[in-house]
Amino acid sequence: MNFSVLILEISVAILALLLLVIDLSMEEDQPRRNIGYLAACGLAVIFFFSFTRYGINATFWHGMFSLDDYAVFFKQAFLIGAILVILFSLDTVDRLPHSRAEFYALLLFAVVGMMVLSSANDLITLYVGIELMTFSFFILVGYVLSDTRSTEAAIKYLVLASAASAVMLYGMSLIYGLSGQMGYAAIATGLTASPALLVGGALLLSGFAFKIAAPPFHMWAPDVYEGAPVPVTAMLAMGSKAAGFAAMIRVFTNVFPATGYPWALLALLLSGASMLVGNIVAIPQTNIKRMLAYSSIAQAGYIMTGLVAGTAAGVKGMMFYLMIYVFANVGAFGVVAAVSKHRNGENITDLAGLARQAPMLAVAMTVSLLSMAGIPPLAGFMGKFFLFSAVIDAGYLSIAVLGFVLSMVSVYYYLNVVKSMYLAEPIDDRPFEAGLSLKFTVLFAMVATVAMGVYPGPLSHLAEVAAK
Amino acid sequence: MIGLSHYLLVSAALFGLGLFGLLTKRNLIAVLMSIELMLNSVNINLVAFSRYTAADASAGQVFSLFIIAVAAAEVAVGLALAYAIYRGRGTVSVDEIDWLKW
Amino acid sequence: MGDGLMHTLAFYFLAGITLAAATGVVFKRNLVHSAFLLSVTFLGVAGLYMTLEAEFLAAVQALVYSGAVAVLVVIGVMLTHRDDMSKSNPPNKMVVAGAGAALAIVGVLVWAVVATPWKTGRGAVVSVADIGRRFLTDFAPPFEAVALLLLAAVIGAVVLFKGGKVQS
Amino acid sequence: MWAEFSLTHAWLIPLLPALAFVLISFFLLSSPWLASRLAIAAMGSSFILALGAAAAVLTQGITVEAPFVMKTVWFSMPGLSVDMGVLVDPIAATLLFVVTLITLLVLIYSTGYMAGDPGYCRFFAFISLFAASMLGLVIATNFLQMFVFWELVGLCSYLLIGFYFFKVSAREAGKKAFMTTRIGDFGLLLGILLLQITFRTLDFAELAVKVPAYVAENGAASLTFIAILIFIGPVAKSGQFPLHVWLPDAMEGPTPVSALIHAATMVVAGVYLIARSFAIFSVLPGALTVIAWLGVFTALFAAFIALTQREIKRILAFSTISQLGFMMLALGVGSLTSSMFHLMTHAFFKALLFLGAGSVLHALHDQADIFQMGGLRKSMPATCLMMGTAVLAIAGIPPFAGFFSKDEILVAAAHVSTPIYLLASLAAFMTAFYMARLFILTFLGKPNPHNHPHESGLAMLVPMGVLAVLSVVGGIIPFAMGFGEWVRFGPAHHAGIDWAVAGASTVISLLGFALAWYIYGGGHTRSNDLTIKTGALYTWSFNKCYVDEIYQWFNRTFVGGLARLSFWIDIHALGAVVDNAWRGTGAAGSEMRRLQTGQMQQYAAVMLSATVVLVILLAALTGSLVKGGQI
Amino acid sequence: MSLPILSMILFAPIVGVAVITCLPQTAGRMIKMVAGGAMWVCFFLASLMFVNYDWRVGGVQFIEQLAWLPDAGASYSLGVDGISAPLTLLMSVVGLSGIYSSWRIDKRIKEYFILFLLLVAGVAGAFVARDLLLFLLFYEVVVIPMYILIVVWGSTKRVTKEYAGMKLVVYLLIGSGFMLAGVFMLYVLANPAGQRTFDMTVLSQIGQSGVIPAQQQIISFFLMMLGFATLASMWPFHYWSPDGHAGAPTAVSMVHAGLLKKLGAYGLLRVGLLMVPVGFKFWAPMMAAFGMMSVIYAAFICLTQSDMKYMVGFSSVSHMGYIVIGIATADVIGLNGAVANMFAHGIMTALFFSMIGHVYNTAHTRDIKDLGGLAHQMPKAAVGFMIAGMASLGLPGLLSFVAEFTIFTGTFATYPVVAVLAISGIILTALYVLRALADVLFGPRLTKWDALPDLKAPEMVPLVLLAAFLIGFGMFPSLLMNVINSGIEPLTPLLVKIKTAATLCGGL
Repeated sequence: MNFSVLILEISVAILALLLLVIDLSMEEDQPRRNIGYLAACGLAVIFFFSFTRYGINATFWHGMFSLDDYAVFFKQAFLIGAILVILFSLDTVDRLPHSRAEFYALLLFAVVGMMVLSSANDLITLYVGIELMTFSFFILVGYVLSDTRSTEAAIKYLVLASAASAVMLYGMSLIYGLSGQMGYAAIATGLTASPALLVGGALLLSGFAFKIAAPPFHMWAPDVYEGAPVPVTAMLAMGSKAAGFAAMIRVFTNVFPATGYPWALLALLLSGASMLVGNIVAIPQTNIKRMLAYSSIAQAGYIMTGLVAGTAAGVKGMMFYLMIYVFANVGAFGVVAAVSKHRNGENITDLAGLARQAPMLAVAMTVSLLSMAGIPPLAGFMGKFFLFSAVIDAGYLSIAVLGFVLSMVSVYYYLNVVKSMYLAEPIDDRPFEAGLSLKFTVLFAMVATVAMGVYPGPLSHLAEVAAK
Repeated sequence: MIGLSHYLLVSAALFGLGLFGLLTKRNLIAVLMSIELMLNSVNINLVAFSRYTAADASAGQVFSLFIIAVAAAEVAVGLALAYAIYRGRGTVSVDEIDWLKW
Repeated sequence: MGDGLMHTLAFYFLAGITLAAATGVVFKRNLVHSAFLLSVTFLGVAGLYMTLEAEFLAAVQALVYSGAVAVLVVIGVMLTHRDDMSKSNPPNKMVVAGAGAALAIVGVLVWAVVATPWKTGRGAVVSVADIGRRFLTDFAPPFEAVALLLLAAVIGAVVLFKGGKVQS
Repeated sequence: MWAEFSLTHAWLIPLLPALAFVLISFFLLSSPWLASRLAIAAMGSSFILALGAAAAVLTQGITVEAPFVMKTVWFSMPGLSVDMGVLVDPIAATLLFVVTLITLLVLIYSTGYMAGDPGYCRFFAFISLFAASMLGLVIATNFLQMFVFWELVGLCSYLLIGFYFFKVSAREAGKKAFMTTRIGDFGLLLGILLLQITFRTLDFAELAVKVPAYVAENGAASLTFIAILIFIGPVAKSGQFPLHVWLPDAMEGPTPVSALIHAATMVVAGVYLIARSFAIFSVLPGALTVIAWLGVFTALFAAFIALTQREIKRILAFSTISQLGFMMLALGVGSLTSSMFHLMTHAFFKALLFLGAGSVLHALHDQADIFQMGGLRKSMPATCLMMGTAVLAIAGIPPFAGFFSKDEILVAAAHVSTPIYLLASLAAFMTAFYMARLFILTFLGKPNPHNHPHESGLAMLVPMGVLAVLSVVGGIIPFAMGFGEWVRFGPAHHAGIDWAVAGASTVISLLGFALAWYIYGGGHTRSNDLTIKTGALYTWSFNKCYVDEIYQWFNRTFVGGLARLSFWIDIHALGAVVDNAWRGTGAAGSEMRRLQTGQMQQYAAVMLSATVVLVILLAALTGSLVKGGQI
Repeated sequence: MSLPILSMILFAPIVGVAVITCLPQTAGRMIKMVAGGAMWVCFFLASLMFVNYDWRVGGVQFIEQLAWLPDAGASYSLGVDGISAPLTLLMSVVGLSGIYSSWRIDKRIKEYFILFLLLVAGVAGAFVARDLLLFLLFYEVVVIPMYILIVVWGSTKRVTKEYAGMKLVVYLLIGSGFMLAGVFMLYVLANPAGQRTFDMTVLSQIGQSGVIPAQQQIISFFLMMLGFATLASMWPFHYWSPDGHAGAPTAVSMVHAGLLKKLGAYGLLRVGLLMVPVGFKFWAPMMAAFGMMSVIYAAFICLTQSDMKYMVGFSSVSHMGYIVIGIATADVIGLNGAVANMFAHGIMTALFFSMIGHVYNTAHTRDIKDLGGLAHQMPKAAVGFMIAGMASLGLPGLLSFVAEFTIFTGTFATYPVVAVLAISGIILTALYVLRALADVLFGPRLTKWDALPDLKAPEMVPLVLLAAFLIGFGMFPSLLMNVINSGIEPLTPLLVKIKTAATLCGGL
């Protein structure tokens, strides 16, 4: 037993508990900004500390919970995402009528769940990790009780996620029944071909497809993204998705390869469906969060091509893409958070004239959206390069062509946002207010997006090491 | 002689009933109850496998315990949310919870 | 319960109760009835655990589910429905579609169960000590995670209820 | 010494006027006196150099077979090397002399004619540019160089026709000229390209060697095709039927321009091109036949139209077309000498005719209808005298210049084909008739009381005088000096007169004069009778055989139709596909969006159904594997 | 030469952007001067580069190389050869002219010049890149600034500027989506994993060595062609272009027609022909036929247009057809002509748009039917129009003629039918150009235009600069052609191989 393997998760959990304790010592109506800063700083410390975890490759108790480079990379993605989201959510949280410190704590719980997921090497840990993350999100999504849309989103998320969990659990039970084991490595040796494996695998895949919102398992995502508070949506879009991928890659590369299960084909179908549905339905959207929800469905489609390739290069591409997607996402949602706070609206038209009132935010939004679309020299282009060259290398040219073309189609709806920001007249003359930390976050995300597009070397190298 | 398959079939039937409830009940609380049925069917599976086939028998029961714990928490949160929406809209009818769409 | 006949009878009895009660949960139009039948279902499942020699689990099932969860459900029912209970749990418009989907899933699951050549045999007897040991050894990470999960659920429930108070 | 210098510096001949153009257009646009003097000085220097070059040709034994060549690479790449250079041989020397001389005279004339025009400097700049281009064309060593300057003279022609750009008619005429010659250029360019592909060179000297060899080896069929393509260029440039339509309209330009470009120099470029590449044409009898027949047809056709035209410059324009037909005909019957000879004499007398017409128009304030003139001999005696000389020259009355050149053409034609000879003689008759008609109606008879003519100034009369002298002696002197010894293709052309042909043509011309006098000498009554009696024939002639109308109809219907069709396709077919695909994508998005009903149970149903589908799909995919014991 | 001249060319506009970003929005004149200054520097450096390019030696010169993304085999590698050196010069000339053609911009000046300089920098980077990934990076980057420039500063005529801009973006980007797939396919097929590289020289060698099977090359080239030919506005992928021109502000039209389309043709040549020659051979006859369609079809459409920008827009489609044909010949002469025409047409069309822009900025219409007799009011602009028009119809003495003649010569040997039909385009070109010149410049003086100013000092820059290049290179084409040929001639063995290899698809 090796608790040092858990040190990152434990640190985050302790940090969360610390926040709760400090909250108890504060007056009810005192602002909780400091708690937010504390959470961000704590996470930052943990983030920097996590660099020392590379190259350890240790497991907790005979391979049940694995801290390899792969896991560390994902944990870092969650941590950096959480730091940035916390920083830009300070203003949003301050406007909550109650339980502001708990917001940060729950966010950290969700991060712990994701981190557990990325290390999960057995079905039980996988399940519990998913549920820890999902539970935190149930509450976070429904956090704004004054807005029943938020509650509605939470209920939808709860019901559908539970149903998906049930389906996934049924699949897990079948796999357990066939192999008699819970650990991935043991399962892989114990599996035999049978209808139960087929059904179990399909149910498991459905569960993952739900988490990464791949059509037709995506239908919860737009509603939930729209209803949730902006920072939560951001965290859902990147963290929940990335964690889903982290777990999925591990399951599909560790459990199934030897069985001849045609998972590349399934991934291909899901990937194609995600790209198509995400990009096409995003076109007519008017609510920016909803548009971003569909966009994130499309992003998941691109990322899944790495799974189609199924090679180390493909996995590397996925990891690279997920990391840069964090920054693009933070940039976009950060601006949405600012606009939502300032103008009380989340429609694309509410961004009108942003380029004149807050040019920095407009540029950041543009850069983030274009990065998602894969326009060079932004990071998204490099991400697509790694993904699609891997998938072409594996012999699936068609999905790469589809991906490239649809990602260019996506420019259409991204540019509609850009057009609104640059062309339309501002809807009011009030000077645009945005918190310093939000501006910093957004700027940081933008710089990171550009930097990783222009000089992707280090991150690419890191992802490559982690993918092995 | 009752064997593994019997339990598995009961479990499948229970899963199907739960699923039917999930899809067709109009009351949110009934929907939550249906989900519990589905989770129970999974538990039956796990315990049955642990009893009849598993090399790692205790893992199945451990898993079941985790599921029970999570399910209990889920009901708590689910009811809290149901109450919240009831407060906001005066209804827990699932088909009226459709403000978010398109 | 080693005896074959006793086992068989117990199984059919418990399975029958479980499924019948579950059917009631799904089809009853009175939500309170459904809630009570749910409790019965849980007990039936607990019985099934007994027949599978998982006594600890059966106890937990009876206590947590049948006790705590069902009671919680009833509280929920009471909180949200204050008027006529007899029509509190109607089906929606997609009964047929729902039945189709459910049957399709059941069909698939039954196929998986029936068509698979399960390796049947006698698994090791699981004692409570085994379970406890595993919680503290290889499943310690999920065990701790679930602790956090419960904490989160508590916070969540508190937040969601408290928020209402501040509102009202 | 001077001749030697001129020859080795022959590249200066086009360069000096080009320099004048640059200087005028950059620095002297607002100093008319300097601009005109600069242009004249440059042109004068060129003229002296051209004279020197001609002298060098005569004294240094430069012949058609052994020309003086100087060239440099213009641009090159593997398989395509194009030179720019100077080629001086007797043919080129003749042209250099003619072009520089007439340009110089026209420039001097223009200082009087254009005085006070707001575009005075521009005019001199353009004329200089034209001279540079024309001279560059003359000394071209290869087809491409010739084509380059060919196009540039076309540009100058366009600019000068449209010189009065504020007049819609001038603007349209310039456009038409450019367009029509463009069609010719299309053929010429194709021909040049085919030559380049076939022989890997465009150099005249090299082609002269390669072409006969090629014909000997492969036959003449493909080369005849090429030659006819090349001939399309001259057809347009030299106003041959059916691409002659631009030339009459080109008279919208200032009259000196008409004299210089549209009578004496540029329009003969086509003739010159054929002459220059005669080594190719001479071995292709098929092509020559086409040229001869088209030439004689054009000569007749244009003369027929000229019979009834009323505007003085228009008559001269059709006359020019007709005379160009003669030159083509001469080439077609294989007599390069007579063609070049006629080219030279024609330049003299036609330039004189135009300058004379300019003088008249100047005096009458642009009253162009000859029926509104009359009796000008009294008020403009000098002009009348010189015009008379030119009329005699063009009609081919001995011993004027036209007699010798036209006679040689007719002789050559008679040698080759009697029908051509007869038709050519008919054209000569008509020439005499319409020129006499012009002269009679303009200068003889009663003065029109509405006109207040006055004689032109010296600046205009002196150049005309020089040309008049040349119209008289320009035929006999070269004839006596043995023009054919130098300017020839193949064996030397012996200088002599076939008295039968000469006599016949003189008689024919005199008959033409007589008929004109009969009809127009006694007032307007007889001519009106004639109009009525000839009816349809007159209408056809007067309306220029409706060639313009046919073109317009073709342009409107076919070109315009295709254009509109293409645009329609662009918007409604190609464009519609794209727009609809795009709109369809958006609509698909909107439709798919509707599936998102907000009902979570429907979402769940979709998810679970999808799971089932996934299982079925998997089962189907892996069916064989399952049976084989391995998924 | 140790001076990193290509990087300096590339970064001159970017430094300009950086400086402008720091200036206040109100310092309009200062911003314009900084932008102009940046482009002057760029222009001088590019001229210096062009003059110092040793065409006798040929090959890639001014090489710069820095590690960039070793994992993927990509490096920051710059260099120019005989093909890209003239195009780099073209970029600087058109870019500089564009700045001065924008002198009358008075709305949101700062953003305008930032975006414009970014656009130019993108083009510059694509031309000087020797690394395929770097090339793609710059290739793609140009579209977005273009979009914003169109929707904010553009004009709405037959279609709205929003529609035009979006159509342009979607068309170009979807095309480039296909192209990226094709290029990455090449990248993947060329080398086994681990040894992959984006070095253009290496990829060309591999592509020409026959390592990549024919079938794959055909697919790869097809995908690339969809992208490059769309950018080069080859029929039937040209639909974005005329509307894009019409909607765009002057300088953007100049860059769009003068540079971006050349970028497409350059890609066809540099990536398509050199790296997947077998695929190229397979598709070349179709490209030639489509190129011919571009020439004829667009020229016919020009006859119907009364908006001058549409006319020149379609005319640039028509002229790009010549370039596509020239490339499709895969012949030393044809390729020389194609590259020369890229340069020539770039300059010519920029001049045309610059003049149209001046008329539009002052008269607020560019409808041929409304205008007339402008030679009275703006003689200098009329000269510009004339030079551009004459270059457009291929008048000798201007560079376009040399280029077109060379293309025709090359085409005639390979695709005679295409050549004849394409050459007939010169008649149609003359028809519409002369019509436009006549109707706009000539004719009676219209008093309603009496107030229109002629070109003033800064606006003379495009006219003088562009005309100087058109005429200078037109009279002394060797200056340009030698450089181009030094890039094309070394390809002879490859071209011979392409020609003599077993026929894949019947020639036209």
